[in-house]
Amino acid sequence: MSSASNETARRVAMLRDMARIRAFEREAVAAMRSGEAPGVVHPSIGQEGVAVGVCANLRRADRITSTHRGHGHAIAKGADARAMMLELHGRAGGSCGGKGGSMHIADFAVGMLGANGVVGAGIPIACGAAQAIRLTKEDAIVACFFGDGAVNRGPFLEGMNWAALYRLPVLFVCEDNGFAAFTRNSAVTAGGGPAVRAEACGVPATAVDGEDVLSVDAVAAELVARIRGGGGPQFLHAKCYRWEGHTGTDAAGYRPAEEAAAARGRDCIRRLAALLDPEEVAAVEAEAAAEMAGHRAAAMAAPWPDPGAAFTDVQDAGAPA
Amino acid sequence: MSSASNETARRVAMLRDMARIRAFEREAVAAMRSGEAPGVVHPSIGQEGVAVGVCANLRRADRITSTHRGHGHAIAKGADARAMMLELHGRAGGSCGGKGGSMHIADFAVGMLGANGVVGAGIPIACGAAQAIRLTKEDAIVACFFGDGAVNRGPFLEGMNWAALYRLPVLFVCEDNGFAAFTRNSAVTAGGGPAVRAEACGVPATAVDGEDVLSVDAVAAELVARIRGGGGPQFLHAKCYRWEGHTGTDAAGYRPAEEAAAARGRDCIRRLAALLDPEEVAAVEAEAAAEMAGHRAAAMAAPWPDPGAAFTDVQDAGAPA
Amino acid sequence: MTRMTFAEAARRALAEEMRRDPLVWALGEDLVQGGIFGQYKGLAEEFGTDRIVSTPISESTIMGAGLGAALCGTRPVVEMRIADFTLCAMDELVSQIAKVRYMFGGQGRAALVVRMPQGMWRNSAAQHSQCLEAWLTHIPGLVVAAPGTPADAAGLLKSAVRSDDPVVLMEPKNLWTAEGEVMEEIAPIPFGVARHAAQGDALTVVTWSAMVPVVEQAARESGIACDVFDLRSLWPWDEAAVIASARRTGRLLVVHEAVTVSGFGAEVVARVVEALGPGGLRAVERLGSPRAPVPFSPPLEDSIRLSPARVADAIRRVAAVGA
Amino acid sequence: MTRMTFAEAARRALAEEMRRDPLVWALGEDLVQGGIFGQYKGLAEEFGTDRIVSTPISESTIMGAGLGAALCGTRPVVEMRIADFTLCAMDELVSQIAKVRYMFGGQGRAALVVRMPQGMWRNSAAQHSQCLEAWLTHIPGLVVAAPGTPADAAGLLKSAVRSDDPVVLMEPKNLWTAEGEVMEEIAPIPFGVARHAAQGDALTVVTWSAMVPVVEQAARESGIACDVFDLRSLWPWDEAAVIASARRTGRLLVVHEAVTVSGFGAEVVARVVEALGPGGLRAVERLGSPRAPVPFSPPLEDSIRLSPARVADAIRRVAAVGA
Ligand SMILES: Cc1ncc(C[n+]2csc(CCOP(=O)(O)OP(=O)(O)O)c2C)c(N)n1
Ligand SMILES: Cc1ncc(C[n+]2csc(CCOP(=O)(O)OP(=O)(O)O)c2C)c(N)n1
Ligand SMILES: [Mg+2]
Ligand SMILES: [Mg+2]
Repeated sequence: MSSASNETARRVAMLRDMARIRAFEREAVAAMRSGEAPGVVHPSIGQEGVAVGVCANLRRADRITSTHRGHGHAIAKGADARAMMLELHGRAGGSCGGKGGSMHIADFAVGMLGANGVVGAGIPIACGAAQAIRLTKEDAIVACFFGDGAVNRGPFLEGMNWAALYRLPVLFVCEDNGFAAFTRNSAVTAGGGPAVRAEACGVPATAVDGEDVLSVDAVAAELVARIRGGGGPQFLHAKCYRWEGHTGTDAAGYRPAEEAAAARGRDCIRRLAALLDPEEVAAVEAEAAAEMAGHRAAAMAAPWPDPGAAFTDVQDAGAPA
Repeated sequence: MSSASNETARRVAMLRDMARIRAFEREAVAAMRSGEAPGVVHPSIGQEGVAVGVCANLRRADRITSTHRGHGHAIAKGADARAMMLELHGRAGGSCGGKGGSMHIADFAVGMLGANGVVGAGIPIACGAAQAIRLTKEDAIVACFFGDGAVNRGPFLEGMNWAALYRLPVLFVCEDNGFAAFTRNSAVTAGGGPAVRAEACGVPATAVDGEDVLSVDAVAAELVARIRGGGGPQFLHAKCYRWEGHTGTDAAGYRPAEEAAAARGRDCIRRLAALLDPEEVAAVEAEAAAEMAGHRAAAMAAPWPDPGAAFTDVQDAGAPA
Repeated sequence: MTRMTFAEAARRALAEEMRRDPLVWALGEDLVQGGIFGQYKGLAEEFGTDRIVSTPISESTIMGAGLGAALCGTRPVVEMRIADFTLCAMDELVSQIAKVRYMFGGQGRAALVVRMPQGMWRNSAAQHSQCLEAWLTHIPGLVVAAPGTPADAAGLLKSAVRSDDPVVLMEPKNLWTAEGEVMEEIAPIPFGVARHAAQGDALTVVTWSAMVPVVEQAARESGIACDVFDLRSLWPWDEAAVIASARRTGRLLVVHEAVTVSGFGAEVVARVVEALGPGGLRAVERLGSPRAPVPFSPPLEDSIRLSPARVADAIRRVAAVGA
Repeated sequence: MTRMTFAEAARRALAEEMRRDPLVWALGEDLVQGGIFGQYKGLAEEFGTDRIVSTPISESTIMGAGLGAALCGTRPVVEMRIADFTLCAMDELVSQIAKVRYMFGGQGRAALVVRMPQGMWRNSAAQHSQCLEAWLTHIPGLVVAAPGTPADAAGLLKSAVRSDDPVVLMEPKNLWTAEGEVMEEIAPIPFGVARHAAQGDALTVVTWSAMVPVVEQAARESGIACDVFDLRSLWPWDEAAVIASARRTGRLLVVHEAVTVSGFGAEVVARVVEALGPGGLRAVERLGSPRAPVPFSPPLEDSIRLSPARVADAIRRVAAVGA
């Protein structure tokens, strides 16, 4: 293949992943709203470019840690979307056998070390994963996703210092969607922001337009190359916007509707689509929609887990009777 | 008084406090080594200039939070040194009735809100104290002392952001003595250091030679004035050196003896003394030594607390029977 | 009496306390927006954002700042959002707040309230469903309250705000929208006094928090004459009432949502057995969660959830021993 | 058999495990310097600073990095310095480490060891003396071990390192310098098997950790024929041995350094009473610390410390009930 067609193929692949994430989350939110899916879903709709642009530069052996808003990271890293959909429906065959749900999806087979219900908790875990990779001389890196709210939690500082100190192969990705739950994050964050904080701890930082997947891809490529080359950790500050509410049922009344509307106008999917063959785009989107609708139908049809599964996989010694 | 004699008086007062701290800690270390004082003592010998230079700019209504290495802060803030000595001997009449010991000395009467056995724990407490002061419209500020090791703990980041966000009247004082227990702190700290981290979170930082009390005094005066003027928090990064081991019995074999010897050559007390009348200096030092020897003797002669005191001041509702 | 939700009762109680005492204020994430259960709704409008403070996601500092603010004479209400996040602030709660008064020989007091809604709610899974009340009863210095009705939510909150001790208030997440009768004038409810929720001679049933309505229903449906105590506060707890009842009935059942192993039910059982001597009882049982994390999927959650039917079975089982 | 200190026994066990398995490594503050009790002495020299890692004062990350490293196939030994500092890393231990295997449906396991030396030692006062083992027994997913002798320190450490479960190892600070006999070849000691430290028919005494030598001495000096169990691990714990003994003696005394209220002694008592029925026992007592923080001053510490004399009194008291 020529490099131009290579590049096109890469773009189509990224479009596909973004479309798949969006379709997945549209289904997930609908399922949550209708009550088909129990619990809570945190959609990353509008932010797909960050997950996809970063993960386009990762290999299967690389690991990621994720957040409560983690469907996109998982899908972009190659996780089994059908198993994910079953998981958030709480069904047998789900990624975690129905034990985790949307906030705890993991897919170790592709290096997805888990979503996390605790803000910032993935940061120390990513540091340790990288330390293990170093110790075992694996050829892999770790990408650690977190939100702008996480930069106000202590583990953020600890993890930045830690990764810089041990020069660990970690790409920190701050998805700055402007909000921490119902609070505009700038209203509770002082100083120069996430990137400045990371640099203060010795992690070089780069800002990127997270709503432009090609920019994310390009910058991530560069940072990942530095990390693989032994350059130590890097920090990617990706500006984006959370189109939906904090959860699938939050109407987000705490912010002007125009703001969200403006963000919809910067849609990472449409921006990439504009560079591609419209027919191909339509096909990719239709395929993604069909795939995820199929997964949702499969989830609804899937059996519930055996109630006894509530007692397994706790621990070996001293397991519940 | 002329401004020159004012200045001399201020210097003598600072010399006195430094000499008193040193004499106090010499006695405390000796008492720990001999077994007269139970538990552990963390001497701040060599670092007195920081505590004294800062507290010279505080008023009685101002508050301080302190650390495991807190005798100096307490004495400089005007705490009752006799009660402190009794406290670290575990005697009745001690600052905390013998319940706290060296690591938990407090003297609320002079705004000393307590030493702390947990690295970094004073930072959030100082933020809250300042918030209360704001709420009650008290005319006071808070000085928050901590070591260079504390800048690697999460609460450091949280507290800096918090104080900057709410523009709280807090002076953060990082006593950078180069070591965190037995580890050279630079070996576990990445990036540009404490001041850079504070600034990244929105707290303006100023560096000072902590072994020169006049510099500390001058800079603290400036920062305190800004804080009292409503300018929000300030950060003072004071370089110094821990002459002794981490505790009174640590021989500090993990560092070259010359390094400590060099620091002794930069003695904050001698440097100030050199600017003062030698006779007055000698008198101040002799008085300080006598005072603290007296306190130690008083402590040894003081009664032990009533054993029943172990059960009091726990709580009102549900107190131990 | 007015019928209202648990959240509304708690909201009113706090509003009244804030009106009464200008030193009372609250801090936590999203408080200006009303809190995630609506328990702070409208308070920022009434009291301003200096007294209803929306904070960064900084649990250590939310808790630690609460302490500092208490030491300087204000009465903070520290909102942890959910109890699980208190795990991010345990040093501040356990090594600082609980100990300052004692360590400093009584010089300072941590007169504050720490609110931590807890327990299972809407399939929140392992990290958002924990019940850790037993932990806090183990920590000297802390008062631990766990209301199970709207009226108690309001009355205990008032006592918590007025207490000079640090009070941990564990509201059951699952009951925020439950309704109940609340007095027009909300009176503080003293700590250590159980609510005698049902009277009977067959056995003594002790419970608290989210299990209160479950146990009440089970007791009604069991057909057994139960002496039911809603402890309301776990430290101090109403040992006298429970021991007197158990002495009379000779049978003790403790029901809680938390994991049974090392749960507070163990303390209740041990204390009653010590007080009466083992010979003073004919039957003892604890009913709680298995020692497993809380799973997400509804049928899995159901396999660990204590339903009225399961509690009624236990009631009948205990009542039957030696009868 | 060789006589050696607790610290030396633990040090040897870890060194042997690190020789056996290159995936074993340790992280914590001041480890390269040998750890604060000398339990890592010489290990950095032998294994290098990639496997004996001195860390910043970042407890959350020490713990959380341990988890990440375990999920990527290594076997970290996470050193917390003292148990109290685990309070700075509770989210990582309780909401992450203990739950990952379950939450992720068995995909990953936190095969790691968390060491947290605990208890009173040299008048360390309230923030450096806590015993929190009961907390951890309440948390599904965790194995909890609490050795009381050098031999058990070594054997349990080996089991902890080899376990695929996360194991919390609570070493008694006060016993690091205590000496005991240790086998030339240190064998792993399985969890859940108590050491039958003394045999007798008058009463069953259950203890662990720092109270082991205290109880052993008290049992000898009491003049009573005690059946003494050193549990060694608290989850799982040797219910079978204790229940069988209590069935025989009809009397149960549990002794621990931790606060009595909601301590693990409550669980032991509750479990035995449930298993035997209250009628199966004649006397039950728990002996622990009062619900007060640990004070600094020696006479104050002594008023809460369990001495052999106080334990012997309790032994005689329990033995006398109904005798
Ligand atoms: C330690 C902790 N505190 C609070 C919460 C509740 N919470 C869940 S998501 C969230 C907002 C997180 O904001 P951000 O990190 O920006 O991520 P986003 O939701 O925007 O993706 C909060 C406060 C939590 N899960 N963990
Ligand atoms: C959270 C916590 N971790 C570890 C310790 C043990 N510790 C006590 S002092 C100390 C070193 C602190 O270094 P620094 O902050 O620089 O203060 P310095 O001792 O130099 O005054 C350590 C690690 C502690 N007290 N608290
Ligand atoms: Mg955000
Ligand atoms: Mg230092």
